[in-house]
Amino acid sequence: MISPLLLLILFIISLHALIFNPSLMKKVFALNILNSAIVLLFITQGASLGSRAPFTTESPEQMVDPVVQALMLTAIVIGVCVTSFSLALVVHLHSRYGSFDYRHIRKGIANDR
Amino acid sequence: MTGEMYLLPFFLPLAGALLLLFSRLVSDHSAVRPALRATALVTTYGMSTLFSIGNVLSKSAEGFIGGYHPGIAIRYEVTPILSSVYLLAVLLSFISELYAKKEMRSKPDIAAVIHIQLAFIGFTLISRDLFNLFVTLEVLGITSYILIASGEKYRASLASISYLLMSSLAMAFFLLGIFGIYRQTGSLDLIAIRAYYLSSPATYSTTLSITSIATALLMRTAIFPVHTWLPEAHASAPHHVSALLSGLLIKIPLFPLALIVTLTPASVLLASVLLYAGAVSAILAVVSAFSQKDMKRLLAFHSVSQMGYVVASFGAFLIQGDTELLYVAALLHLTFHALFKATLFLTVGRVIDLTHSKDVYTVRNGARILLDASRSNVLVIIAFFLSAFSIAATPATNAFISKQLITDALKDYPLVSWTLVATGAFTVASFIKLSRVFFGDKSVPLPSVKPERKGIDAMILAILFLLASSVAEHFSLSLPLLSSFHPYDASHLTKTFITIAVGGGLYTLVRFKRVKTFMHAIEGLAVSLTSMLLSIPLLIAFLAILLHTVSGLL
Amino acid sequence: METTLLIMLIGLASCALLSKDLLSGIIALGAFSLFSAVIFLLSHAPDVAITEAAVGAGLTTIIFVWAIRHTGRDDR
Amino acid sequence: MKRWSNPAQILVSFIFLLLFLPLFLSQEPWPTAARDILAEEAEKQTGAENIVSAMYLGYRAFDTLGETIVLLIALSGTMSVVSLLKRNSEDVRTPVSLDFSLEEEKRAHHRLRTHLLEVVTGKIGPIILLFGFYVVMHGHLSPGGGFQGGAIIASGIIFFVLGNPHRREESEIQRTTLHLIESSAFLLFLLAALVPLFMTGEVLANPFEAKEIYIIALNTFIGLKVEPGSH
Repeated sequence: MISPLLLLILFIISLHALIFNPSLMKKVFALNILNSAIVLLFITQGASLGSRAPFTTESPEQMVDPVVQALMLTAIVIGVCVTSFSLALVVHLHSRYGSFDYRHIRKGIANDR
Repeated sequence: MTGEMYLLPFFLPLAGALLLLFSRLVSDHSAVRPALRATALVTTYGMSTLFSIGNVLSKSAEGFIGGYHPGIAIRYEVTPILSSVYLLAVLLSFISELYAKKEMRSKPDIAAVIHIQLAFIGFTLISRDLFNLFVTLEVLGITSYILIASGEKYRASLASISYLLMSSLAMAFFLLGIFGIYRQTGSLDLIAIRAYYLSSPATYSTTLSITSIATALLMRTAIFPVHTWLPEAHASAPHHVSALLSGLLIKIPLFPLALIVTLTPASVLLASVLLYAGAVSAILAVVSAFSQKDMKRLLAFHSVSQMGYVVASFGAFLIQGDTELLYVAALLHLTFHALFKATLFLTVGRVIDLTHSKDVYTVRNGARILLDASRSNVLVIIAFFLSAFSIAATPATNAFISKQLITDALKDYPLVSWTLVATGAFTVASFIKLSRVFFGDKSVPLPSVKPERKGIDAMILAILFLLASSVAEHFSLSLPLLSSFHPYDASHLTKTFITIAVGGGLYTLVRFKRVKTFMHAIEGLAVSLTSMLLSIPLLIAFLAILLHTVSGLL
Repeated sequence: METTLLIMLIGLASCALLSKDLLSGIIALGAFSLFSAVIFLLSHAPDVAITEAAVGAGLTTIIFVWAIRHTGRDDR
Repeated sequence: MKRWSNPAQILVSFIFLLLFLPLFLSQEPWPTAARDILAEEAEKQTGAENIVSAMYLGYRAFDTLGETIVLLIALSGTMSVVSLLKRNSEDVRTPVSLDFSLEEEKRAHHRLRTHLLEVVTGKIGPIILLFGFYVVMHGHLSPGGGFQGGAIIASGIIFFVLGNPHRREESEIQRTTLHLIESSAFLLFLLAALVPLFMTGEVLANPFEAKEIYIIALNTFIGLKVEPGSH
């Protein structure tokens, strides 16, 4: 009961930073944490079924849910890929405008035109 | 065809992408490189067209990928309609790649991204599995971020990362929605989930999960109020990418959306939200489009507006359930919009490249500049005007049919129907505005342009459009479903001419100072990244509370 | 045990999101991944744990450090 | 001081917290249907004792295909943006080891640190590589698999590169090799997906008698795919 609540708090903290922090770098951080919060939610909740890792054994009724684990493997990898591409873009923008603040970057782009 | 041979056309573009990736290993001047490229094009476009035509002609097929156990494996379904949409995708990707063939030759990676995107458009269409949809949508997302940023402009990079952040936030909620649905139903298979919800009461968590998923898809379709990423992204991308994204990619999430909407017990409510959101989106976006100075932003806002038509009729179809007419209307408009919007972006892109300006108020004499550059550009000019007439829905064009069909079919919802007619008038006005770019005073000296040798693309482009356009119109009128529909009778024609006249009137209104300041105010509206990102959780929460309270009252 | 780890995660996340120095933010993120890997292990998900440790704590940190090498570590 | 967290914004986040509360705190029992089927059939159908591997590379291998493709295109996208950066800045030919140290740490008196790094990475690198290969090959029996093993092998290689401060990036040769490995891995994975289509009529089905061969093969291909991808 307590752990989903904590995960919700984690989720909301990162959502808050993602939306309201003007720094693009911090937005990428927040995106990373947001994804981890959801992955943690899946795994901890899926573990409520039992007390054994998902390997073929004699007592299948004690096994945790293997489905969510397989899904989360994919989700983690996709999250990393998105992070790496967004970082490349952030670095690219920073190299021109010297700032992570999207308002500053947007002003710079308006001036360039 | 047997078994999963149905899936073959969707895998072929991956093989094409693979060939392009291998071509990076060959040195730039070797003859192997063009050969590999040609093989890739044939594999992706030629062979998948052939196999898709086979799919269109045969019956629907469904099954589980790998033939594994139902309930765990990934369900897919190939229907003739989905295969035709895939054929459209093949055509548009081909045009887009051809248009930028010089760039594609020097950057095989980017070309490979287009091929991969095509394959995953197919997978998104046929997938009937919640998590698999998440994966395919992520692939479509990441390909579009890369394509938008491939223009190497800083403006495009900012647009790309804004879209990336907004879409990743939406996908995070999508994943949360999967969590909600999986923990209730224990399944990821959409058919099984629907069966489950038919027999059990919906809780607030159910509604929240479904609206989270629906919002992520709405965001990709660019429907008000989560359309805010689109204008900047599609305006700053390279022209062929704008054509591909605006013409094709924003339409693909509609198909999974239809599946998601029908999951919920409150599907009628969610579908009505689609209906009205579509109408609001159509009118608001067209007013913004009319106010734009940047030609590509003007076109991008029109994409939002035209998607409004499609989504409104999709919504009405989902409300009524059995009215095939609305579905056909939506599909026809979707197809026609894909064709003419791609053509518009490419032809306007040609003008922008030659004049080095995107300002719709200062660029003039576009037609003469184009002809100076190359005689064959006369086809570009023809293609532009044909598509402009199409989007304005003048008689004898393809979108005339689909727009009349949509407004007719929506006659049960007079408010929506009239909003769409008003949208039509504004569309006419803004295309009069855009067409001015091609005319001008003969006495004004032209900027000198280098003669170019792009004649063959222009020809292919124009011919493809002409063919597609006339075939489409002819084909749509011969559908048995539309036998009782007569677009060329007196009432339809009167309505059209009044719309066009009002549109012309609207255009002349621009002379007034008040209207001008108003338009400037709209053009200057810039949506901050914060409000873009905030709109997603707000929309989810709004929809969830709305659906939950209203369905509780019923 | 899990609760303690989760509270630490919240602390690390706030630390990463609030710090003005990006390098300490990145280190906090790396530690965040490592602790989540421990939680996965406690939740009987060894595969996810090994992935999170290799990818989240390893590769992501490397990518982030590479990025701030190009931009400087001030969050301006 | 921090203009981005004023009371109104915190209120908005708090409202979201309340709105999403029911979804996180739902008390329904976790569904068991899929687990029971898997516990019964997974090893028979795929030959993998590790049921997560059976899911990841058997039942839901199609998701994995999507995932590897995300990896492929994210890598090439990142590379193309990064190449723009290199064109703009002058310090193109810095040793890789300096790529991972910050500006002020490039100075000469940090030499001792680099030396330490050299010794440690030189000793640990081979062990990491060996462990990586083990994880790839045993993915069907124990935790881990192609992706994880590939990432571990990649870290091992990064260790080697870090430990060798004198080596300059022979970028052209290196890039071609990377492209070769990457493209071949993609080819093999695609073949693994499509060959069963012609053998058994199903995409991504397991065509072998000894089922685990297919899983090991897929694991290896993904490992190959990930390994260059992580540079």
